[in-house]
Amino acid sequence: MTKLLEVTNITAGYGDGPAIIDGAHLTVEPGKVHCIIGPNGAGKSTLLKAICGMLSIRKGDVVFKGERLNGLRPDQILRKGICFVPQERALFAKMTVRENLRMGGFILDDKKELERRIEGILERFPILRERADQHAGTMSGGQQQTLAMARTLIIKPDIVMLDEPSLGLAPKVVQEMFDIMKMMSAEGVTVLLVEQNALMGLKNADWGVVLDLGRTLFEGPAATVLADPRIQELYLGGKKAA
Amino acid sequence: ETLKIGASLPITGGLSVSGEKHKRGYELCTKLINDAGGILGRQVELIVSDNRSDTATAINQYERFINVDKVDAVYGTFSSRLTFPVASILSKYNMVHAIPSGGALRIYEQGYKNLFYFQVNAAEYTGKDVAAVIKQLIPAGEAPKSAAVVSADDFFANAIEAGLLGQKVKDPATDKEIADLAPGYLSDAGIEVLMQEKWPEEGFNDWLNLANSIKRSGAEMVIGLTASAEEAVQLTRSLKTVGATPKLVYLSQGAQTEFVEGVGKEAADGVLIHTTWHKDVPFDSTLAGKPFSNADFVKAFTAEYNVEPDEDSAIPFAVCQGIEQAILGAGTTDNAKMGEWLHARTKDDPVRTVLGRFSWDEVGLPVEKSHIMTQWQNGDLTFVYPTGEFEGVSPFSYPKNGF
Amino acid sequence: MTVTLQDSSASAVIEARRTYNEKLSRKTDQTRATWFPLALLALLAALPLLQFVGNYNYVLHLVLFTASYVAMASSWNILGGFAGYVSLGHAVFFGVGGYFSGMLLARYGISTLITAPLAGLVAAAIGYGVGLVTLKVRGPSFIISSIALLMIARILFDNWHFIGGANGLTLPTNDLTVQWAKLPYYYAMLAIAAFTVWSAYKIKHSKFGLGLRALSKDEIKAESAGIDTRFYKVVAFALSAFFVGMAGAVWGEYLTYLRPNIFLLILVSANMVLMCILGGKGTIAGPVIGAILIVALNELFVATMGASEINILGTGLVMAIGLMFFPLGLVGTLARSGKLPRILNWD
Amino acid sequence: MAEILQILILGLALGGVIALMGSGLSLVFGVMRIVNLAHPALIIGGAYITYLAFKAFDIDPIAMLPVAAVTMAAVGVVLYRLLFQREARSAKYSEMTVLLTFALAMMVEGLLGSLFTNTQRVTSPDYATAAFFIGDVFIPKGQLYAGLVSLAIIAALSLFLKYSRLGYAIRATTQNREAAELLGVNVQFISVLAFAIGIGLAGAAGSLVSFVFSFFPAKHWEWIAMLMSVVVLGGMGSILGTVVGALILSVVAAFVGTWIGATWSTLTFFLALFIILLVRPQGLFGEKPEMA
Amino acid sequence: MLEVKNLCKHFGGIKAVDGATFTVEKGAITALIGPNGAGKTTAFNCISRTAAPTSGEVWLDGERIDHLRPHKITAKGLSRTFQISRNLGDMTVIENVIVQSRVDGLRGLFRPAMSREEKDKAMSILDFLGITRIAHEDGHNLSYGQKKLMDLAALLMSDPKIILLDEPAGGVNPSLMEEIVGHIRALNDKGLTVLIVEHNMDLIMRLSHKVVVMAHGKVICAGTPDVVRKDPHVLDAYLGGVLEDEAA
Ligand SMILES: Nc1ncnc2c1ncn2[C@@H]1O[C@H](COP(=O)(O)OP(=O)(O)OP(=O)(O)O)[C@@H](O)[C@H]1O
Ligand SMILES: Nc1ncnc2c1ncn2[C@@H]1O[C@H](COP(=O)(O)OP(=O)(O)OP(=O)(O)O)[C@@H](O)[C@H]1O
Ligand SMILES: [Mg+2]
Ligand SMILES: [Mg+2]
Repeated sequence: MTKLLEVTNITAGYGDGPAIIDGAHLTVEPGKVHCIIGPNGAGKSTLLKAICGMLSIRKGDVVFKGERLNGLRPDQILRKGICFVPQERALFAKMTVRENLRMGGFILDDKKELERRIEGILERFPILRERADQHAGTMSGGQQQTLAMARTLIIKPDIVMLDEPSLGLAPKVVQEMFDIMKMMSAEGVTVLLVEQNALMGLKNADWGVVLDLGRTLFEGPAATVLADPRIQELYLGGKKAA
Repeated sequence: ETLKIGASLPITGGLSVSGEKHKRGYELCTKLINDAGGILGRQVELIVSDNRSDTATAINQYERFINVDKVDAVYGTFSSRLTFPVASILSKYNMVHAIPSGGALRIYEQGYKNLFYFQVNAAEYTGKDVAAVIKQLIPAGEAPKSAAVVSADDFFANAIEAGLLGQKVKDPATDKEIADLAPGYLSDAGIEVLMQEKWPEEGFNDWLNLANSIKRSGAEMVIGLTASAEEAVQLTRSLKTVGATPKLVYLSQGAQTEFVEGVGKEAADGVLIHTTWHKDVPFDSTLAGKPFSNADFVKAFTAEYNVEPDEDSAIPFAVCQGIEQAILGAGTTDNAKMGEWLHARTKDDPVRTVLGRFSWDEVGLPVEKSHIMTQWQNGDLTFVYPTGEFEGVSPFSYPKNGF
Repeated sequence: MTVTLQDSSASAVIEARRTYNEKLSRKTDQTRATWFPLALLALLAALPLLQFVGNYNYVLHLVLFTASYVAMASSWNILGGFAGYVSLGHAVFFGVGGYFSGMLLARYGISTLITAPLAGLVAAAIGYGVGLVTLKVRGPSFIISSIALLMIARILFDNWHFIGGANGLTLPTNDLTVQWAKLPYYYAMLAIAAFTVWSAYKIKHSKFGLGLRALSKDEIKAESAGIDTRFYKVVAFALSAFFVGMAGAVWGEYLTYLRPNIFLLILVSANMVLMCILGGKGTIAGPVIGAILIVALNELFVATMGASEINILGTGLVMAIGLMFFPLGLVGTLARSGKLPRILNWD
Repeated sequence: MAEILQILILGLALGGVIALMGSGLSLVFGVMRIVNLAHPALIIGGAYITYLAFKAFDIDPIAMLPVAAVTMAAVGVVLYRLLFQREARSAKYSEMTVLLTFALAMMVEGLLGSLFTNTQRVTSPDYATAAFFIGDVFIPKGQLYAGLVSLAIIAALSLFLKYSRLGYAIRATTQNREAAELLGVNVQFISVLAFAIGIGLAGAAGSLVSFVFSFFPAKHWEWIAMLMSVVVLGGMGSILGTVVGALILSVVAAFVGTWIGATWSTLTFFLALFIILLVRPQGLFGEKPEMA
Repeated sequence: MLEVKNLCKHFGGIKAVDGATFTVEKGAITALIGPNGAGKTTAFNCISRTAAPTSGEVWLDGERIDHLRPHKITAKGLSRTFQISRNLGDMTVIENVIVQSRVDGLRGLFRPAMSREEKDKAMSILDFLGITRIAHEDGHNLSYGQKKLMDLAALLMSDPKIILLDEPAGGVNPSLMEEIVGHIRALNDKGLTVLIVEHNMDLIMRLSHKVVVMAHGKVICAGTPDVVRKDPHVLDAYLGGVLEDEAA
């Protein structure tokens, strides 16, 4: 089994504060959908931030395609092929939708190709075409989420890391979102997502990870995770799932 | 044990150009005194503090000199605006207050007994000498008949203006009248004021507009009561740019070398400026008990600093001479005794400085001195008035031939 | 303790979560030292006894000067520190206070020590009015509007002949001997400073203060939390003008001289801001410590370097270094990293 | 009529220079959220560079402009690295920088003061005090050239920001530093670049100012409030706004100065600021704030 | 209790809310649902007056409130949360919570900021939401979900009569959400009126008494959950057949 990204026992925190994650590990295999779940404040977002270079890693290693990523800046890590959409969406509020998409392809040098891809995105998401000249900051919560997601499709990275992609999306759109994710993984883009909509997330994933207490508590095929009664009780809103 | 003398000066900030020169004047004088063995056998230690052109700081620093440094005497600071408040604190401590710059009448009308002004007269009376130049040096019939008076909203400039226009001088605190200068020196000289304008002390940039208004007023004489050499340069350059053609230009500042440098020789040509001092005037004085002429001063200054002095250095030099003579005369650094000695000076037994002879009336203004009227001619500052008193007076050039 | 899901029950995880939370939770620092400022005050009140054994006028002057800035910086803190509106125009209220009481003194002979509270009220009223206009904008725009306020006041005062215009006016001096002349102002200023610090403390720990802190972060959120932001802000502005006005009143008579360019100076405002920030914006001890530091620093520069441009350079340098290494001010930064000496925690 | 035209011309001429002085301020705020109170002090720095060259080698001030701009830009790089880099991520960035730049202004003033003393300086190329006379009306050459050069620089800069890839990156970094970083922008480089451009503009303005106004190190205090008013009137961060604001205010100030009194002409700037805060707080070209 | 009549909010050409009319009955839990960009958040903004409506009326307890400033509306007992949490940095979580408690009159302004009772109450709310450990943490340094929970805590602090929740479940762990649902229901039993925006259909269906569906700024359907879930328009525009999936 080849590993695309391997995170071993890392420790990270904010500034000189306490270590928020301490001993988290994670294995990412190419072409699959991975879903991380865990309670609020467990350190899921922190883990993703540490991988993409927004936080410095105090201990442990992040190895991507056999290369250590520790200490690189986010823009360098992006160029290596890891793309991250944070939970706060990271849009440019005072730029239009189209300009946001254009920024999404900032690392592409070919201008024509960029415009073509943007066209493709607008094709796929009619709501974005409709609002192409609206400032991103004035869009509704769900529209912004759609934009943030769509932006990652412009460059075709090896891994996309999505922090709660279904947040604030209407049920119908959530389904579409997961379909897109599946399609991406079919195209060879590996997906790593964090979900509080855990049922939905795990159902659409191949691999499940439970992160709690700043550590990885469990790792396994998504179906196994879904079936575990303790996990159901602790993280999936137990009663109903049972 | 050294004899300490303190001076707070505006080395930085808006008044820094003159402040820096004052410092040189004090320093040179101190050095010469020390080279000659000091005062009363004691070496003089000069303590200069930068008050950043800020009044509160200036007051502070004089208190510091007196209470912490325990100075034996002080030198005054530069500009009326700083001198005014400093006067109050020095009076409280009964220190002899030798004032290099602080000509506004209001300073002397507060009843302080320790003031000694080291220039010609209160600024309000400056216009007298301007009027004299017009009346005496210009052939009758050719004199300018109208004037535009523009001035900085500054203590000193306002004072000159009050004299020229014949205004009342009042103490705003109590509304008491200090002097009534009517009808004013301009109307004395038969000049009608066509335009009058003030610009703020800080942050004024609109010189071209001002110059344009002056030009449009059609006045034959321009009176520019600038508070600093900088303003004099700006005003003159603007008058040149707009192509004004007055017959006569009088400025209250601009005797400094920076003035010609800033405006160029032609533009400066014919500009009339009053000063207290000129390098060619054959004043004789004493320093360290020995004769020391004005020419000696120019020589010593040039040797020390590689530039010729102007009045901003000569005046403080004179202040230093005055204090030296007061200490020697009183035989002590007791400021009360020094004050008595200074007050006892007369026309025949004066303080002798590079600015000439000084004796004072009871409020501290010098008696019987007149300004030296200077004129830029060909890049040199020549003196043109008073005509009878000294050698080397140049002929007055009139009318001004454009800029 | 390691818990893995493979071999433990759900309740064990919940138990482990509790310990994990315990480890991460942050404790509050509750060791306030109110005795220290009180002791300091007592000490300073006794200081003039020194006059019996020598001339310590300059020391008194320095304390008085520092006290005036303690009052002003603490007062500024109400608007700038609590409500987050940085004003570089507070010198206006210094001037208003100084001139209001000063003119009463000049014309009617009533000492500013009596009229100072009145001067404070006048300053507060003006602050209230100005606040209604300028508090509509925040951030840099507000800062600039406050500079403009200062400039406007300066131009108006410069041209108002009734109060002496740009030339200013002198006030009568009191009849005390040099030895004791400073004392009335010394005690007055000390009292004003103490009163201001106490008020700032009270305000910070009130509902009002909490509201100010809330609106300093997010006005929309504060509004929807039920805070009348407009009213809070304007009142904060008025309060923070009040104490500055009082200080100005006493300062004017102490100097015996009123002039727009003594009072209406951006450097006066900048000093308040700097002291507050350097000491710790939004804290109680911060402005006090900041004022002491800056005055001391200034003295040091004057004493060691005398007159020079190096002086300005040095002040700027110290300020920059202070800001870079103590971005929350001395008190704020030390408190955040848990290294604040106990005696400096007055909050 | 000629009088009105004349005043208008003088106002516009001055406005052009003020526009350039203000645009660097506006740019640095617009893209960096730094309220650079040291901007006028750095302008004076640029003026000194020009002055030295004029004095020593008789080099024309306008010809010196690129040199002054590049030198000051280099200074900007150093300043950014020393002062602002570590603050860039802090939440109170904008406010902190006001004070940091205040400190910087003092340092620059002190440094220039020790190097050049506080004597006033001015460069005097021939055109500085010459004018074109058209009948009754004149156009001062110095101001005219300075104004034209200013507008050309500002136009070039605006185009750069709007259309170039670096311009995009600069704007994106301003709005959301983290997001830009995640999309592959080297935000540190971009920040340094933007700051350097801003300070470079100060250098350029310095060259022009050197023959339009006289200057000495402490002079910058006089300019700060005026430039700030212009920037706020135009809308913080909008360069177009700054230009329009500068021109409008200078013209109005010229009329006030002539017809009401020179004392009141500076008041125009500040009064206008208050009025704009009352009726349109975001400035002429600024973005609307969140809550109505 | 709350009546929205013909509410419109236009941004230039975009009609975010376009003549929406609905009512919220006293003591009921009403849900407001609709596709992304339907205008739900904007409607909330207009009701709580953090944005000014273009036209239309909002009535609370028989009193028109659409011209009042936000704090006045809050004082009348209407509190809301924000979809994207707005929290106050540099203030601890407990301060963030207590700032929401009521202040009465001018004298109340100068009462101590945090009384004993308020602190105890705040701590018990935090405890219930499982976030006591961050009580003294800076409001900025929270995870997304923690911010949402803090908002909720603040809301509960002010003892409102009616609360408007904008996606309270978004980003909150399902297990915790179960408990929160229980709590909201308990409060509702005690008479609290609730208006809730959510995309979690399962939660809506279980919790609400009445559902209002918005699309393109208009109310397209309103009724009991069962009626709404069968409405073809709703299925088409919003649900996209998700519920059938789950039922299967
Ligand atoms: N900027 C920050 N500074 C300091 N601490 C932080 C910061 N952001 C988050 N934390 C702390 O880190 C912990 C983990 O946060 P993180 O955002 O990783 O949680 P999460 O698992 O993503 O939770 P959620 O599901 O709510 O998004 C939290 O307890 C939070 O208090
Ligand atoms: N300030 C604004 N300027 C322009 N358009 C805006 C503005 N605010 C909102 N809109 C538009 O109004 C519409 C309604 O937005 P709103 O946020 O109310 O939707 P919503 O129903 O809450 O959606 P979601 O479920 O995605 O949160 C959207 O199309 C949005 O783009
Ligand atoms: Mg998260
Ligand atoms: Mg919404």
